[in-house]
Amino acid sequence: MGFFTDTSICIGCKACEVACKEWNQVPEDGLNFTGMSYDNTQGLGADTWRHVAFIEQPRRLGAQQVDLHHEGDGQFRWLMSSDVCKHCTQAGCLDVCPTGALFRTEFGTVVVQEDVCNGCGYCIPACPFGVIDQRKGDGRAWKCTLCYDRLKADMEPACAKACPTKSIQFGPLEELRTRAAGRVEELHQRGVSEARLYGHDPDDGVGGAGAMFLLLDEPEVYGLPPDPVVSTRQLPDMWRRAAVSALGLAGAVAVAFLGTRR
Amino acid sequence: MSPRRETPMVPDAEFRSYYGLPVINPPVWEEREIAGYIFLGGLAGASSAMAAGAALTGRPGLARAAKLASALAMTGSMGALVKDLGKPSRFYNMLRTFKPTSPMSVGSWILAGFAPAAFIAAGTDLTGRFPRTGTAATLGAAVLGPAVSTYTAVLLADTAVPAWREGWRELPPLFAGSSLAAAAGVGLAAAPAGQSGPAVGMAVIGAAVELTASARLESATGLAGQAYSAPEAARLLRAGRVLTAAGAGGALAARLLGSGGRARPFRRRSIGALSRASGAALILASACTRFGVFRGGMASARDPQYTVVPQRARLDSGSAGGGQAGAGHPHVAAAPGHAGAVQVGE
Amino acid sequence: MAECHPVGFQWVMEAKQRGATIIHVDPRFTRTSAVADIHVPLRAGSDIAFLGGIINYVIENEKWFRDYVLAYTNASFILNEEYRDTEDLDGLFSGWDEESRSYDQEKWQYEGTETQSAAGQRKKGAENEQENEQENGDSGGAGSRAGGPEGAARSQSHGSGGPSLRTHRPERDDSLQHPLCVFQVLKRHFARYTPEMVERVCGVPQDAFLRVCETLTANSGRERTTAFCYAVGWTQHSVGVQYIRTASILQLLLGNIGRPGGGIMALRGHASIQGSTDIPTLFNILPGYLPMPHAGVDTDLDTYIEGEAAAQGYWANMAAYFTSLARAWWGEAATADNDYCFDYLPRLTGSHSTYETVYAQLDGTCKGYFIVGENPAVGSANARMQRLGMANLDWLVVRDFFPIESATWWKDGPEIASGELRTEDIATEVFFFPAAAHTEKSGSFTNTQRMLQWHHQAVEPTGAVRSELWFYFHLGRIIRQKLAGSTDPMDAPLRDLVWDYPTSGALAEPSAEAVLAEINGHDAQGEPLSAYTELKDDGSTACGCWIYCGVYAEGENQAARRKPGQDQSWVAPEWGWAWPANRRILYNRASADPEGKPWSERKAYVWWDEGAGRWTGHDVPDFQEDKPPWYRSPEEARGPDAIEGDDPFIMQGDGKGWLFAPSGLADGPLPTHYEPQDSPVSNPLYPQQRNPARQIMPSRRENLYHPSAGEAGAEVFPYVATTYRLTEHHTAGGMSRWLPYLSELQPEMFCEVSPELAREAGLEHGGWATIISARQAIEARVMVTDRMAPLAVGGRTVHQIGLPYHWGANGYSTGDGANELAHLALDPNVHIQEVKAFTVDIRPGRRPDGAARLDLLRQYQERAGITLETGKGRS
Amino acid sequence: MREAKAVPVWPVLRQLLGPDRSGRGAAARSRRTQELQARVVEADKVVKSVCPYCAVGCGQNVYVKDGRVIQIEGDPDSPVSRGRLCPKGSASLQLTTLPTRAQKVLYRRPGAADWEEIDLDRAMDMVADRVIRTRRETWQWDTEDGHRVRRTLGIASLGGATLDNEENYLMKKLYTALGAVQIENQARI
Repeated sequence: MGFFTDTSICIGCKACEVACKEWNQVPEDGLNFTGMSYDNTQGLGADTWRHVAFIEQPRRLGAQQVDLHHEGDGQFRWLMSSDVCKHCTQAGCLDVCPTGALFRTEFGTVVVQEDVCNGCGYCIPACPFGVIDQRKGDGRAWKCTLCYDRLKADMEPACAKACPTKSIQFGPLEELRTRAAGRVEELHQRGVSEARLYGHDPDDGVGGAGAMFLLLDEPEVYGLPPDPVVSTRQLPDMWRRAAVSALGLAGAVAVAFLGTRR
Repeated sequence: MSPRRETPMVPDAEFRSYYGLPVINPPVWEEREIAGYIFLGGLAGASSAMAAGAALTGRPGLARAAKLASALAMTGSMGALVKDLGKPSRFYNMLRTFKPTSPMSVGSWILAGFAPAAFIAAGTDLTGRFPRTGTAATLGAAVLGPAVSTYTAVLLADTAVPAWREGWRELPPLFAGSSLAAAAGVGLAAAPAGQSGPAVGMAVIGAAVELTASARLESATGLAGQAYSAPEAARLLRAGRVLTAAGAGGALAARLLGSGGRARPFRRRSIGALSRASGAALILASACTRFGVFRGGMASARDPQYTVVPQRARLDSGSAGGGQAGAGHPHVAAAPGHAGAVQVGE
Repeated sequence: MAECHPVGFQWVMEAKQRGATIIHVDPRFTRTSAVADIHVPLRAGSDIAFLGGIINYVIENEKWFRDYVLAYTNASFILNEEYRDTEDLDGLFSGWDEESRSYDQEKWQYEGTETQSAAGQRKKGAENEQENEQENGDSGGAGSRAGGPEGAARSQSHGSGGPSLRTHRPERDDSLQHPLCVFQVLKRHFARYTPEMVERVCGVPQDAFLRVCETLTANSGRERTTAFCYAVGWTQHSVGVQYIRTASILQLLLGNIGRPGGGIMALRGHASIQGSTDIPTLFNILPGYLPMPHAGVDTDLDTYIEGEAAAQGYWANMAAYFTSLARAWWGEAATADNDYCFDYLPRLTGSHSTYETVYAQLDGTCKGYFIVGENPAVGSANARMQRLGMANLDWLVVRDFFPIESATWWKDGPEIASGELRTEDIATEVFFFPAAAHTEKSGSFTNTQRMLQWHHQAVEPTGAVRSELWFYFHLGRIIRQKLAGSTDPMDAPLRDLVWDYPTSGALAEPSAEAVLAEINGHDAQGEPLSAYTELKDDGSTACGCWIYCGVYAEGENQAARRKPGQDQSWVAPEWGWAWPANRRILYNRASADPEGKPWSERKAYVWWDEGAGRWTGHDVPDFQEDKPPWYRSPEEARGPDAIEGDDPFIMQGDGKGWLFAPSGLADGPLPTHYEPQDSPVSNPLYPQQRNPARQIMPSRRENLYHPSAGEAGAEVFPYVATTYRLTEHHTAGGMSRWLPYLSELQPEMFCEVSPELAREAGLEHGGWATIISARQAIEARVMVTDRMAPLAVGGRTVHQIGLPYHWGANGYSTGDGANELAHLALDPNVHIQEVKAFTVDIRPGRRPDGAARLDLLRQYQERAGITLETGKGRS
Repeated sequence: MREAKAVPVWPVLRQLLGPDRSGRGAAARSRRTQELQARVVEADKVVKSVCPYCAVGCGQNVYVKDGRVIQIEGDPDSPVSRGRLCPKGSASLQLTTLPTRAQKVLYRRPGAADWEEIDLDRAMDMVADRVIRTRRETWQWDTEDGHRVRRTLGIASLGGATLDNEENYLMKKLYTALGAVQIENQARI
């Protein structure tokens, strides 16, 4: 199960952010006027499991008719997108967690067990999307659970339920992929040629994400990595390299001792 | 992207990002604890190997110094590790699962074997009791020691931190060399003069490997390597290189000077001092290198360009880590298989 | 709409996905614009010119829906030849009286008709107090009986009806050629609203304007309908009611009223703001839009009914509505012999609106004040004046969730900081009562679609938290107890009051259902009524609000009905209950053609079922169920019988949608573009700069107006400011600024400016700015954004500043309040303030604090040469 | 959950003995995770309600356990909102259950620098006295020119748009009986 976030119909209301916090009892994390358009949340973290990005661009959106009379052609668009944990098929955070606090649920999602996490912090840099983070004053790592408890009760995640325009959709990934592809097709026909999917491809660097997006610009514009690859994909090579190095170290010691006259 | 004109946050750059914010969340690790842990762990691991060598070749003084250093370093490193946990009281959860996919888990299990061995080896040596147990522990620690020294390279590389991740080939030899040199430093600094001979060899080999790997780390890792040029990292890495070279050179010089046989007492004392100073330099060098690597990684995590530019280049060259993006991106159709992912940053 | 009503906006997004075109006209590029197909920025305060331009386009290009307009509007009615238009009188209509600054609406009449009120009572009021239902978009032809006695606020009773006509049928010319027929007058009136003029007034380029015209007209007619939505910003102008009128005219011309997918939707901002108008906590009306009586006019029940009731349509039954209300309030004490306690009603002597009340506080007349779930120290225009008024009270009662600014101004208000007031000198006793939340009480909200929905109590309130129902019931009980022995006639209305609601539980909470049952009404046997048509004027029925009659039909709480939407038709008639009579679309008879057949299959809604001999369809027909389309009323017909079979607008005396309002509006029968009270632009349309009939308040230093364009000193306040809401907050913040989850999303007061204005004024993105009017200086963080665009208006550049108005000094997220800057120049019909367009200056940096803040204010006032008389002239 | 009892406590053993060899799935689950359930499942009742913010009138389900509201979310049955809520509506839980919500009656004496807490009953009595006093002091039977008005201009009220219809009804009824006319609410503003 997972999310499809269609940013072309996101109105940036942030209902997802609040609904998430209310359900999961995530702490408020500071009053900061950032000047980043209407985004005063800034990014995902331990206390932000849904984050709505706001991007102001002097560009045209599809066939939208806008003339804001600025110098230049007056074209303008305001992109909004609700970001969330990707619940990767190959999840870096899950792979590197030494305690088993992170685990893959029966729904295919990736969840931190707050009663297990010892706050080692390894999952944080292991996430190529910058999702999981450490909660200050608590020390443990927190992130979106895709409302694991709600899924158990056959309820949809709080954010998807609240979303007024159904920009956030929840369902079986296969179904969402089909819907997402259809939506891109539709937008292309309507002249929104910049519509593209992100995180939908099971062959991508994280084996496909449990949260896919329809974006209207390059992923990095939204703060998403353009081509994320789970770090553990290279782990066997890394281990080999480390083993060779360790053997080298042992060998060097041996050589040093054997080669040294008393 | 940012609203144009008015926002000073995003300068006109050749890459795009979200208000210049990092894409990944930078590690929350404290530098002193984690870089210190890696340094001390490396030192402990290589020292245990040296201890076994010394024990097997009848250099009790060197062996004792190495064992003690290993045990002390292990104490420090474990302390640092526990201290850095967000929930230290749950340290025991490190052995809750065994996960080959997690370098930290693998490391924990290695440490679970290594640390007792190192402590027993040092304890039996000091007390002179249970010598056979001591020998077994010494050998056991020696077997695990090199892994303790190098697994931390994987620990760092197996993240999304560009400078570490892209340095996955260089970091293990770097850490191995650096550990080797540090342990050699212990031998040079703390062992009786007559027994420290092998340490010189270790110092020279270690230094050579470390210097080579360090150079490659910055040059062969593409844009990510530039993060190591960030002032806070570069200063330490440079110090590490200088100290490594000096330490190894000094040790070699002392060795060569001292090899003349009957030197006069003054000269002998000077050579001894040079040797000990070289040892100290090597230890310090190892610390500088690890802290420098740590800082380079942090710098690369904080600046989105290190994440975005290589990935974007990969996409644009059609060698994406997997099928990326979707309709509207012509290169998607040509997305190659997974293998491409390994060749990042070249 | 996406900003303020995100969940309602789901339907817009769904329509868009099905191919609908979304046009967003707004000074700012908002979240709504982001997903609209077309966004048109215009100058705040110029909407009548924009809409008027479309009306002109529709007429010039023959885009109007001829069959609909001819049959259902007053287009063919012929006006009295005394009528003169703004075209003839340089921006004034006939009937203008310079001395009283008001209109004699008799000069706007249909030929051959006379207005209803007795001539003897019709002095031209010194103040213009005609009322409309404010913020009203639900009912097409809002208006009231013409004229008014001196100083008396006329009712908004016909907010759901219209002024009535004595004469049965006005003269008409179905060829629409008569020079004085409404259509020709309309055409002439709007002829100067050309695309060029729209560009000059609104700053909207002609191609953008024409794109809107073409899209709109292409999507209106038999097969298609277009809806207008406005969040109530349209009402907050000195010509607010005329904004709505302009949209009404346009929608009538296009045939978009009374039809599915059409209409003018007022997207109101409070859970029960519609309910609090229907069952009003408003000075000028009684429940169901019955007018409050006026001193010296409504001397007894008969005069009152005769003066206010209509001869034709459903307002003709007003006596039944009033009598039933009186029986609900005073029970057995209300008898035919005592005019059903008509004399128990207090009388009005002019406007007693919230803004006049502030003046009454300042002059010491008003001594006690209840504030319940409202925060005037932040939310009302010229908020400083609100606080100064409160500081002059004997006692103040505030009921809210948190200690809002209106409760604590005496110790931490800006006037304490500036030294204007000293806490120890303020003699006001203040009571703060914690209020219950919707989860802690049962009751009904009436949403913006006129639908009542019941919310059930979930938990008991804790501590001293109580519902308003509890508070007012027990307050009334205690007062009645204390006065039980009184024989003073002034206490008779209290002694006789029916005040016996059952209570339950440890807290003795009164039964909200019992109150709803009283609102619904019952017959002589105590049986619940099921429709307002059952109400009698003989005292045999009691009903607390006639338009809500039926909400408790058969003793069932209809507002609590919750048949899932997915289990019923798309109209969902079995969810909640909409007044009147559970109709979801008003005037839906207009969805069928004069013969009773749907205009098109696509747009079928209600229709005449020939076989069954009755109206039927998806909704409850808003028409007498068995009145056939061909019904013609006899000459002597009165009341509903006077409405003919093809008169869809059954609450109007003539059954027609009014393109031209022959009476009921204080400021003209047709909408006219006038500049806002404070404006940097000279009115390009007429020499008349501002709405001549706008309500100007008596002179006070706290409420100075700015010089207008062309007057000396106008350049001191060169920028247009407009206030608005953000998605993340709620009005004056009492329900949002205290919540961490909402506060963190918009943590500080900010102002939105264009990069061009930022350059001109030296503002730095993320820095601070001070915004100054003659009323107050406030500070805000600066958001420099392309979403704000400078406009080219009449050869000059007009910069606009966006100001969210949620903040105040208390709460979790704090900041200065935008409404501090606003003045009190009100719409003359509904007394609503003009906060959507006024002028300010802006400069970089934080505002000074303490006395220096007042000094800054004085400097500006002096520089602009402002006196007590500035801005008060007719023009 | 019954199965959980059969498996070893130490996840490493679960890894060795069970299908989840890598320790990334079932083997890693804690007991708490096994037993975790959505808090609404344990609710004693679900109360039908309506969002208190704007006038769209979105349906809400209020979940109650042990006499406390534990969750508020959209009512999917509502043809108005179809279960959806905006950020404000979604914050209804915080609005109604925030610990900082006022719980006590506060009273400020004339000239006093701060509040004092007073008893609810006493406050009601005091307010009633003030209403009666001010009404007497400011009562008007007639205007100066002799028109009957039967009213007081000494007492005003503001508010109602956030309240229930029933509350507005009692307010208007009581105020009118008291002879107060300056009764207003947000609809004017």
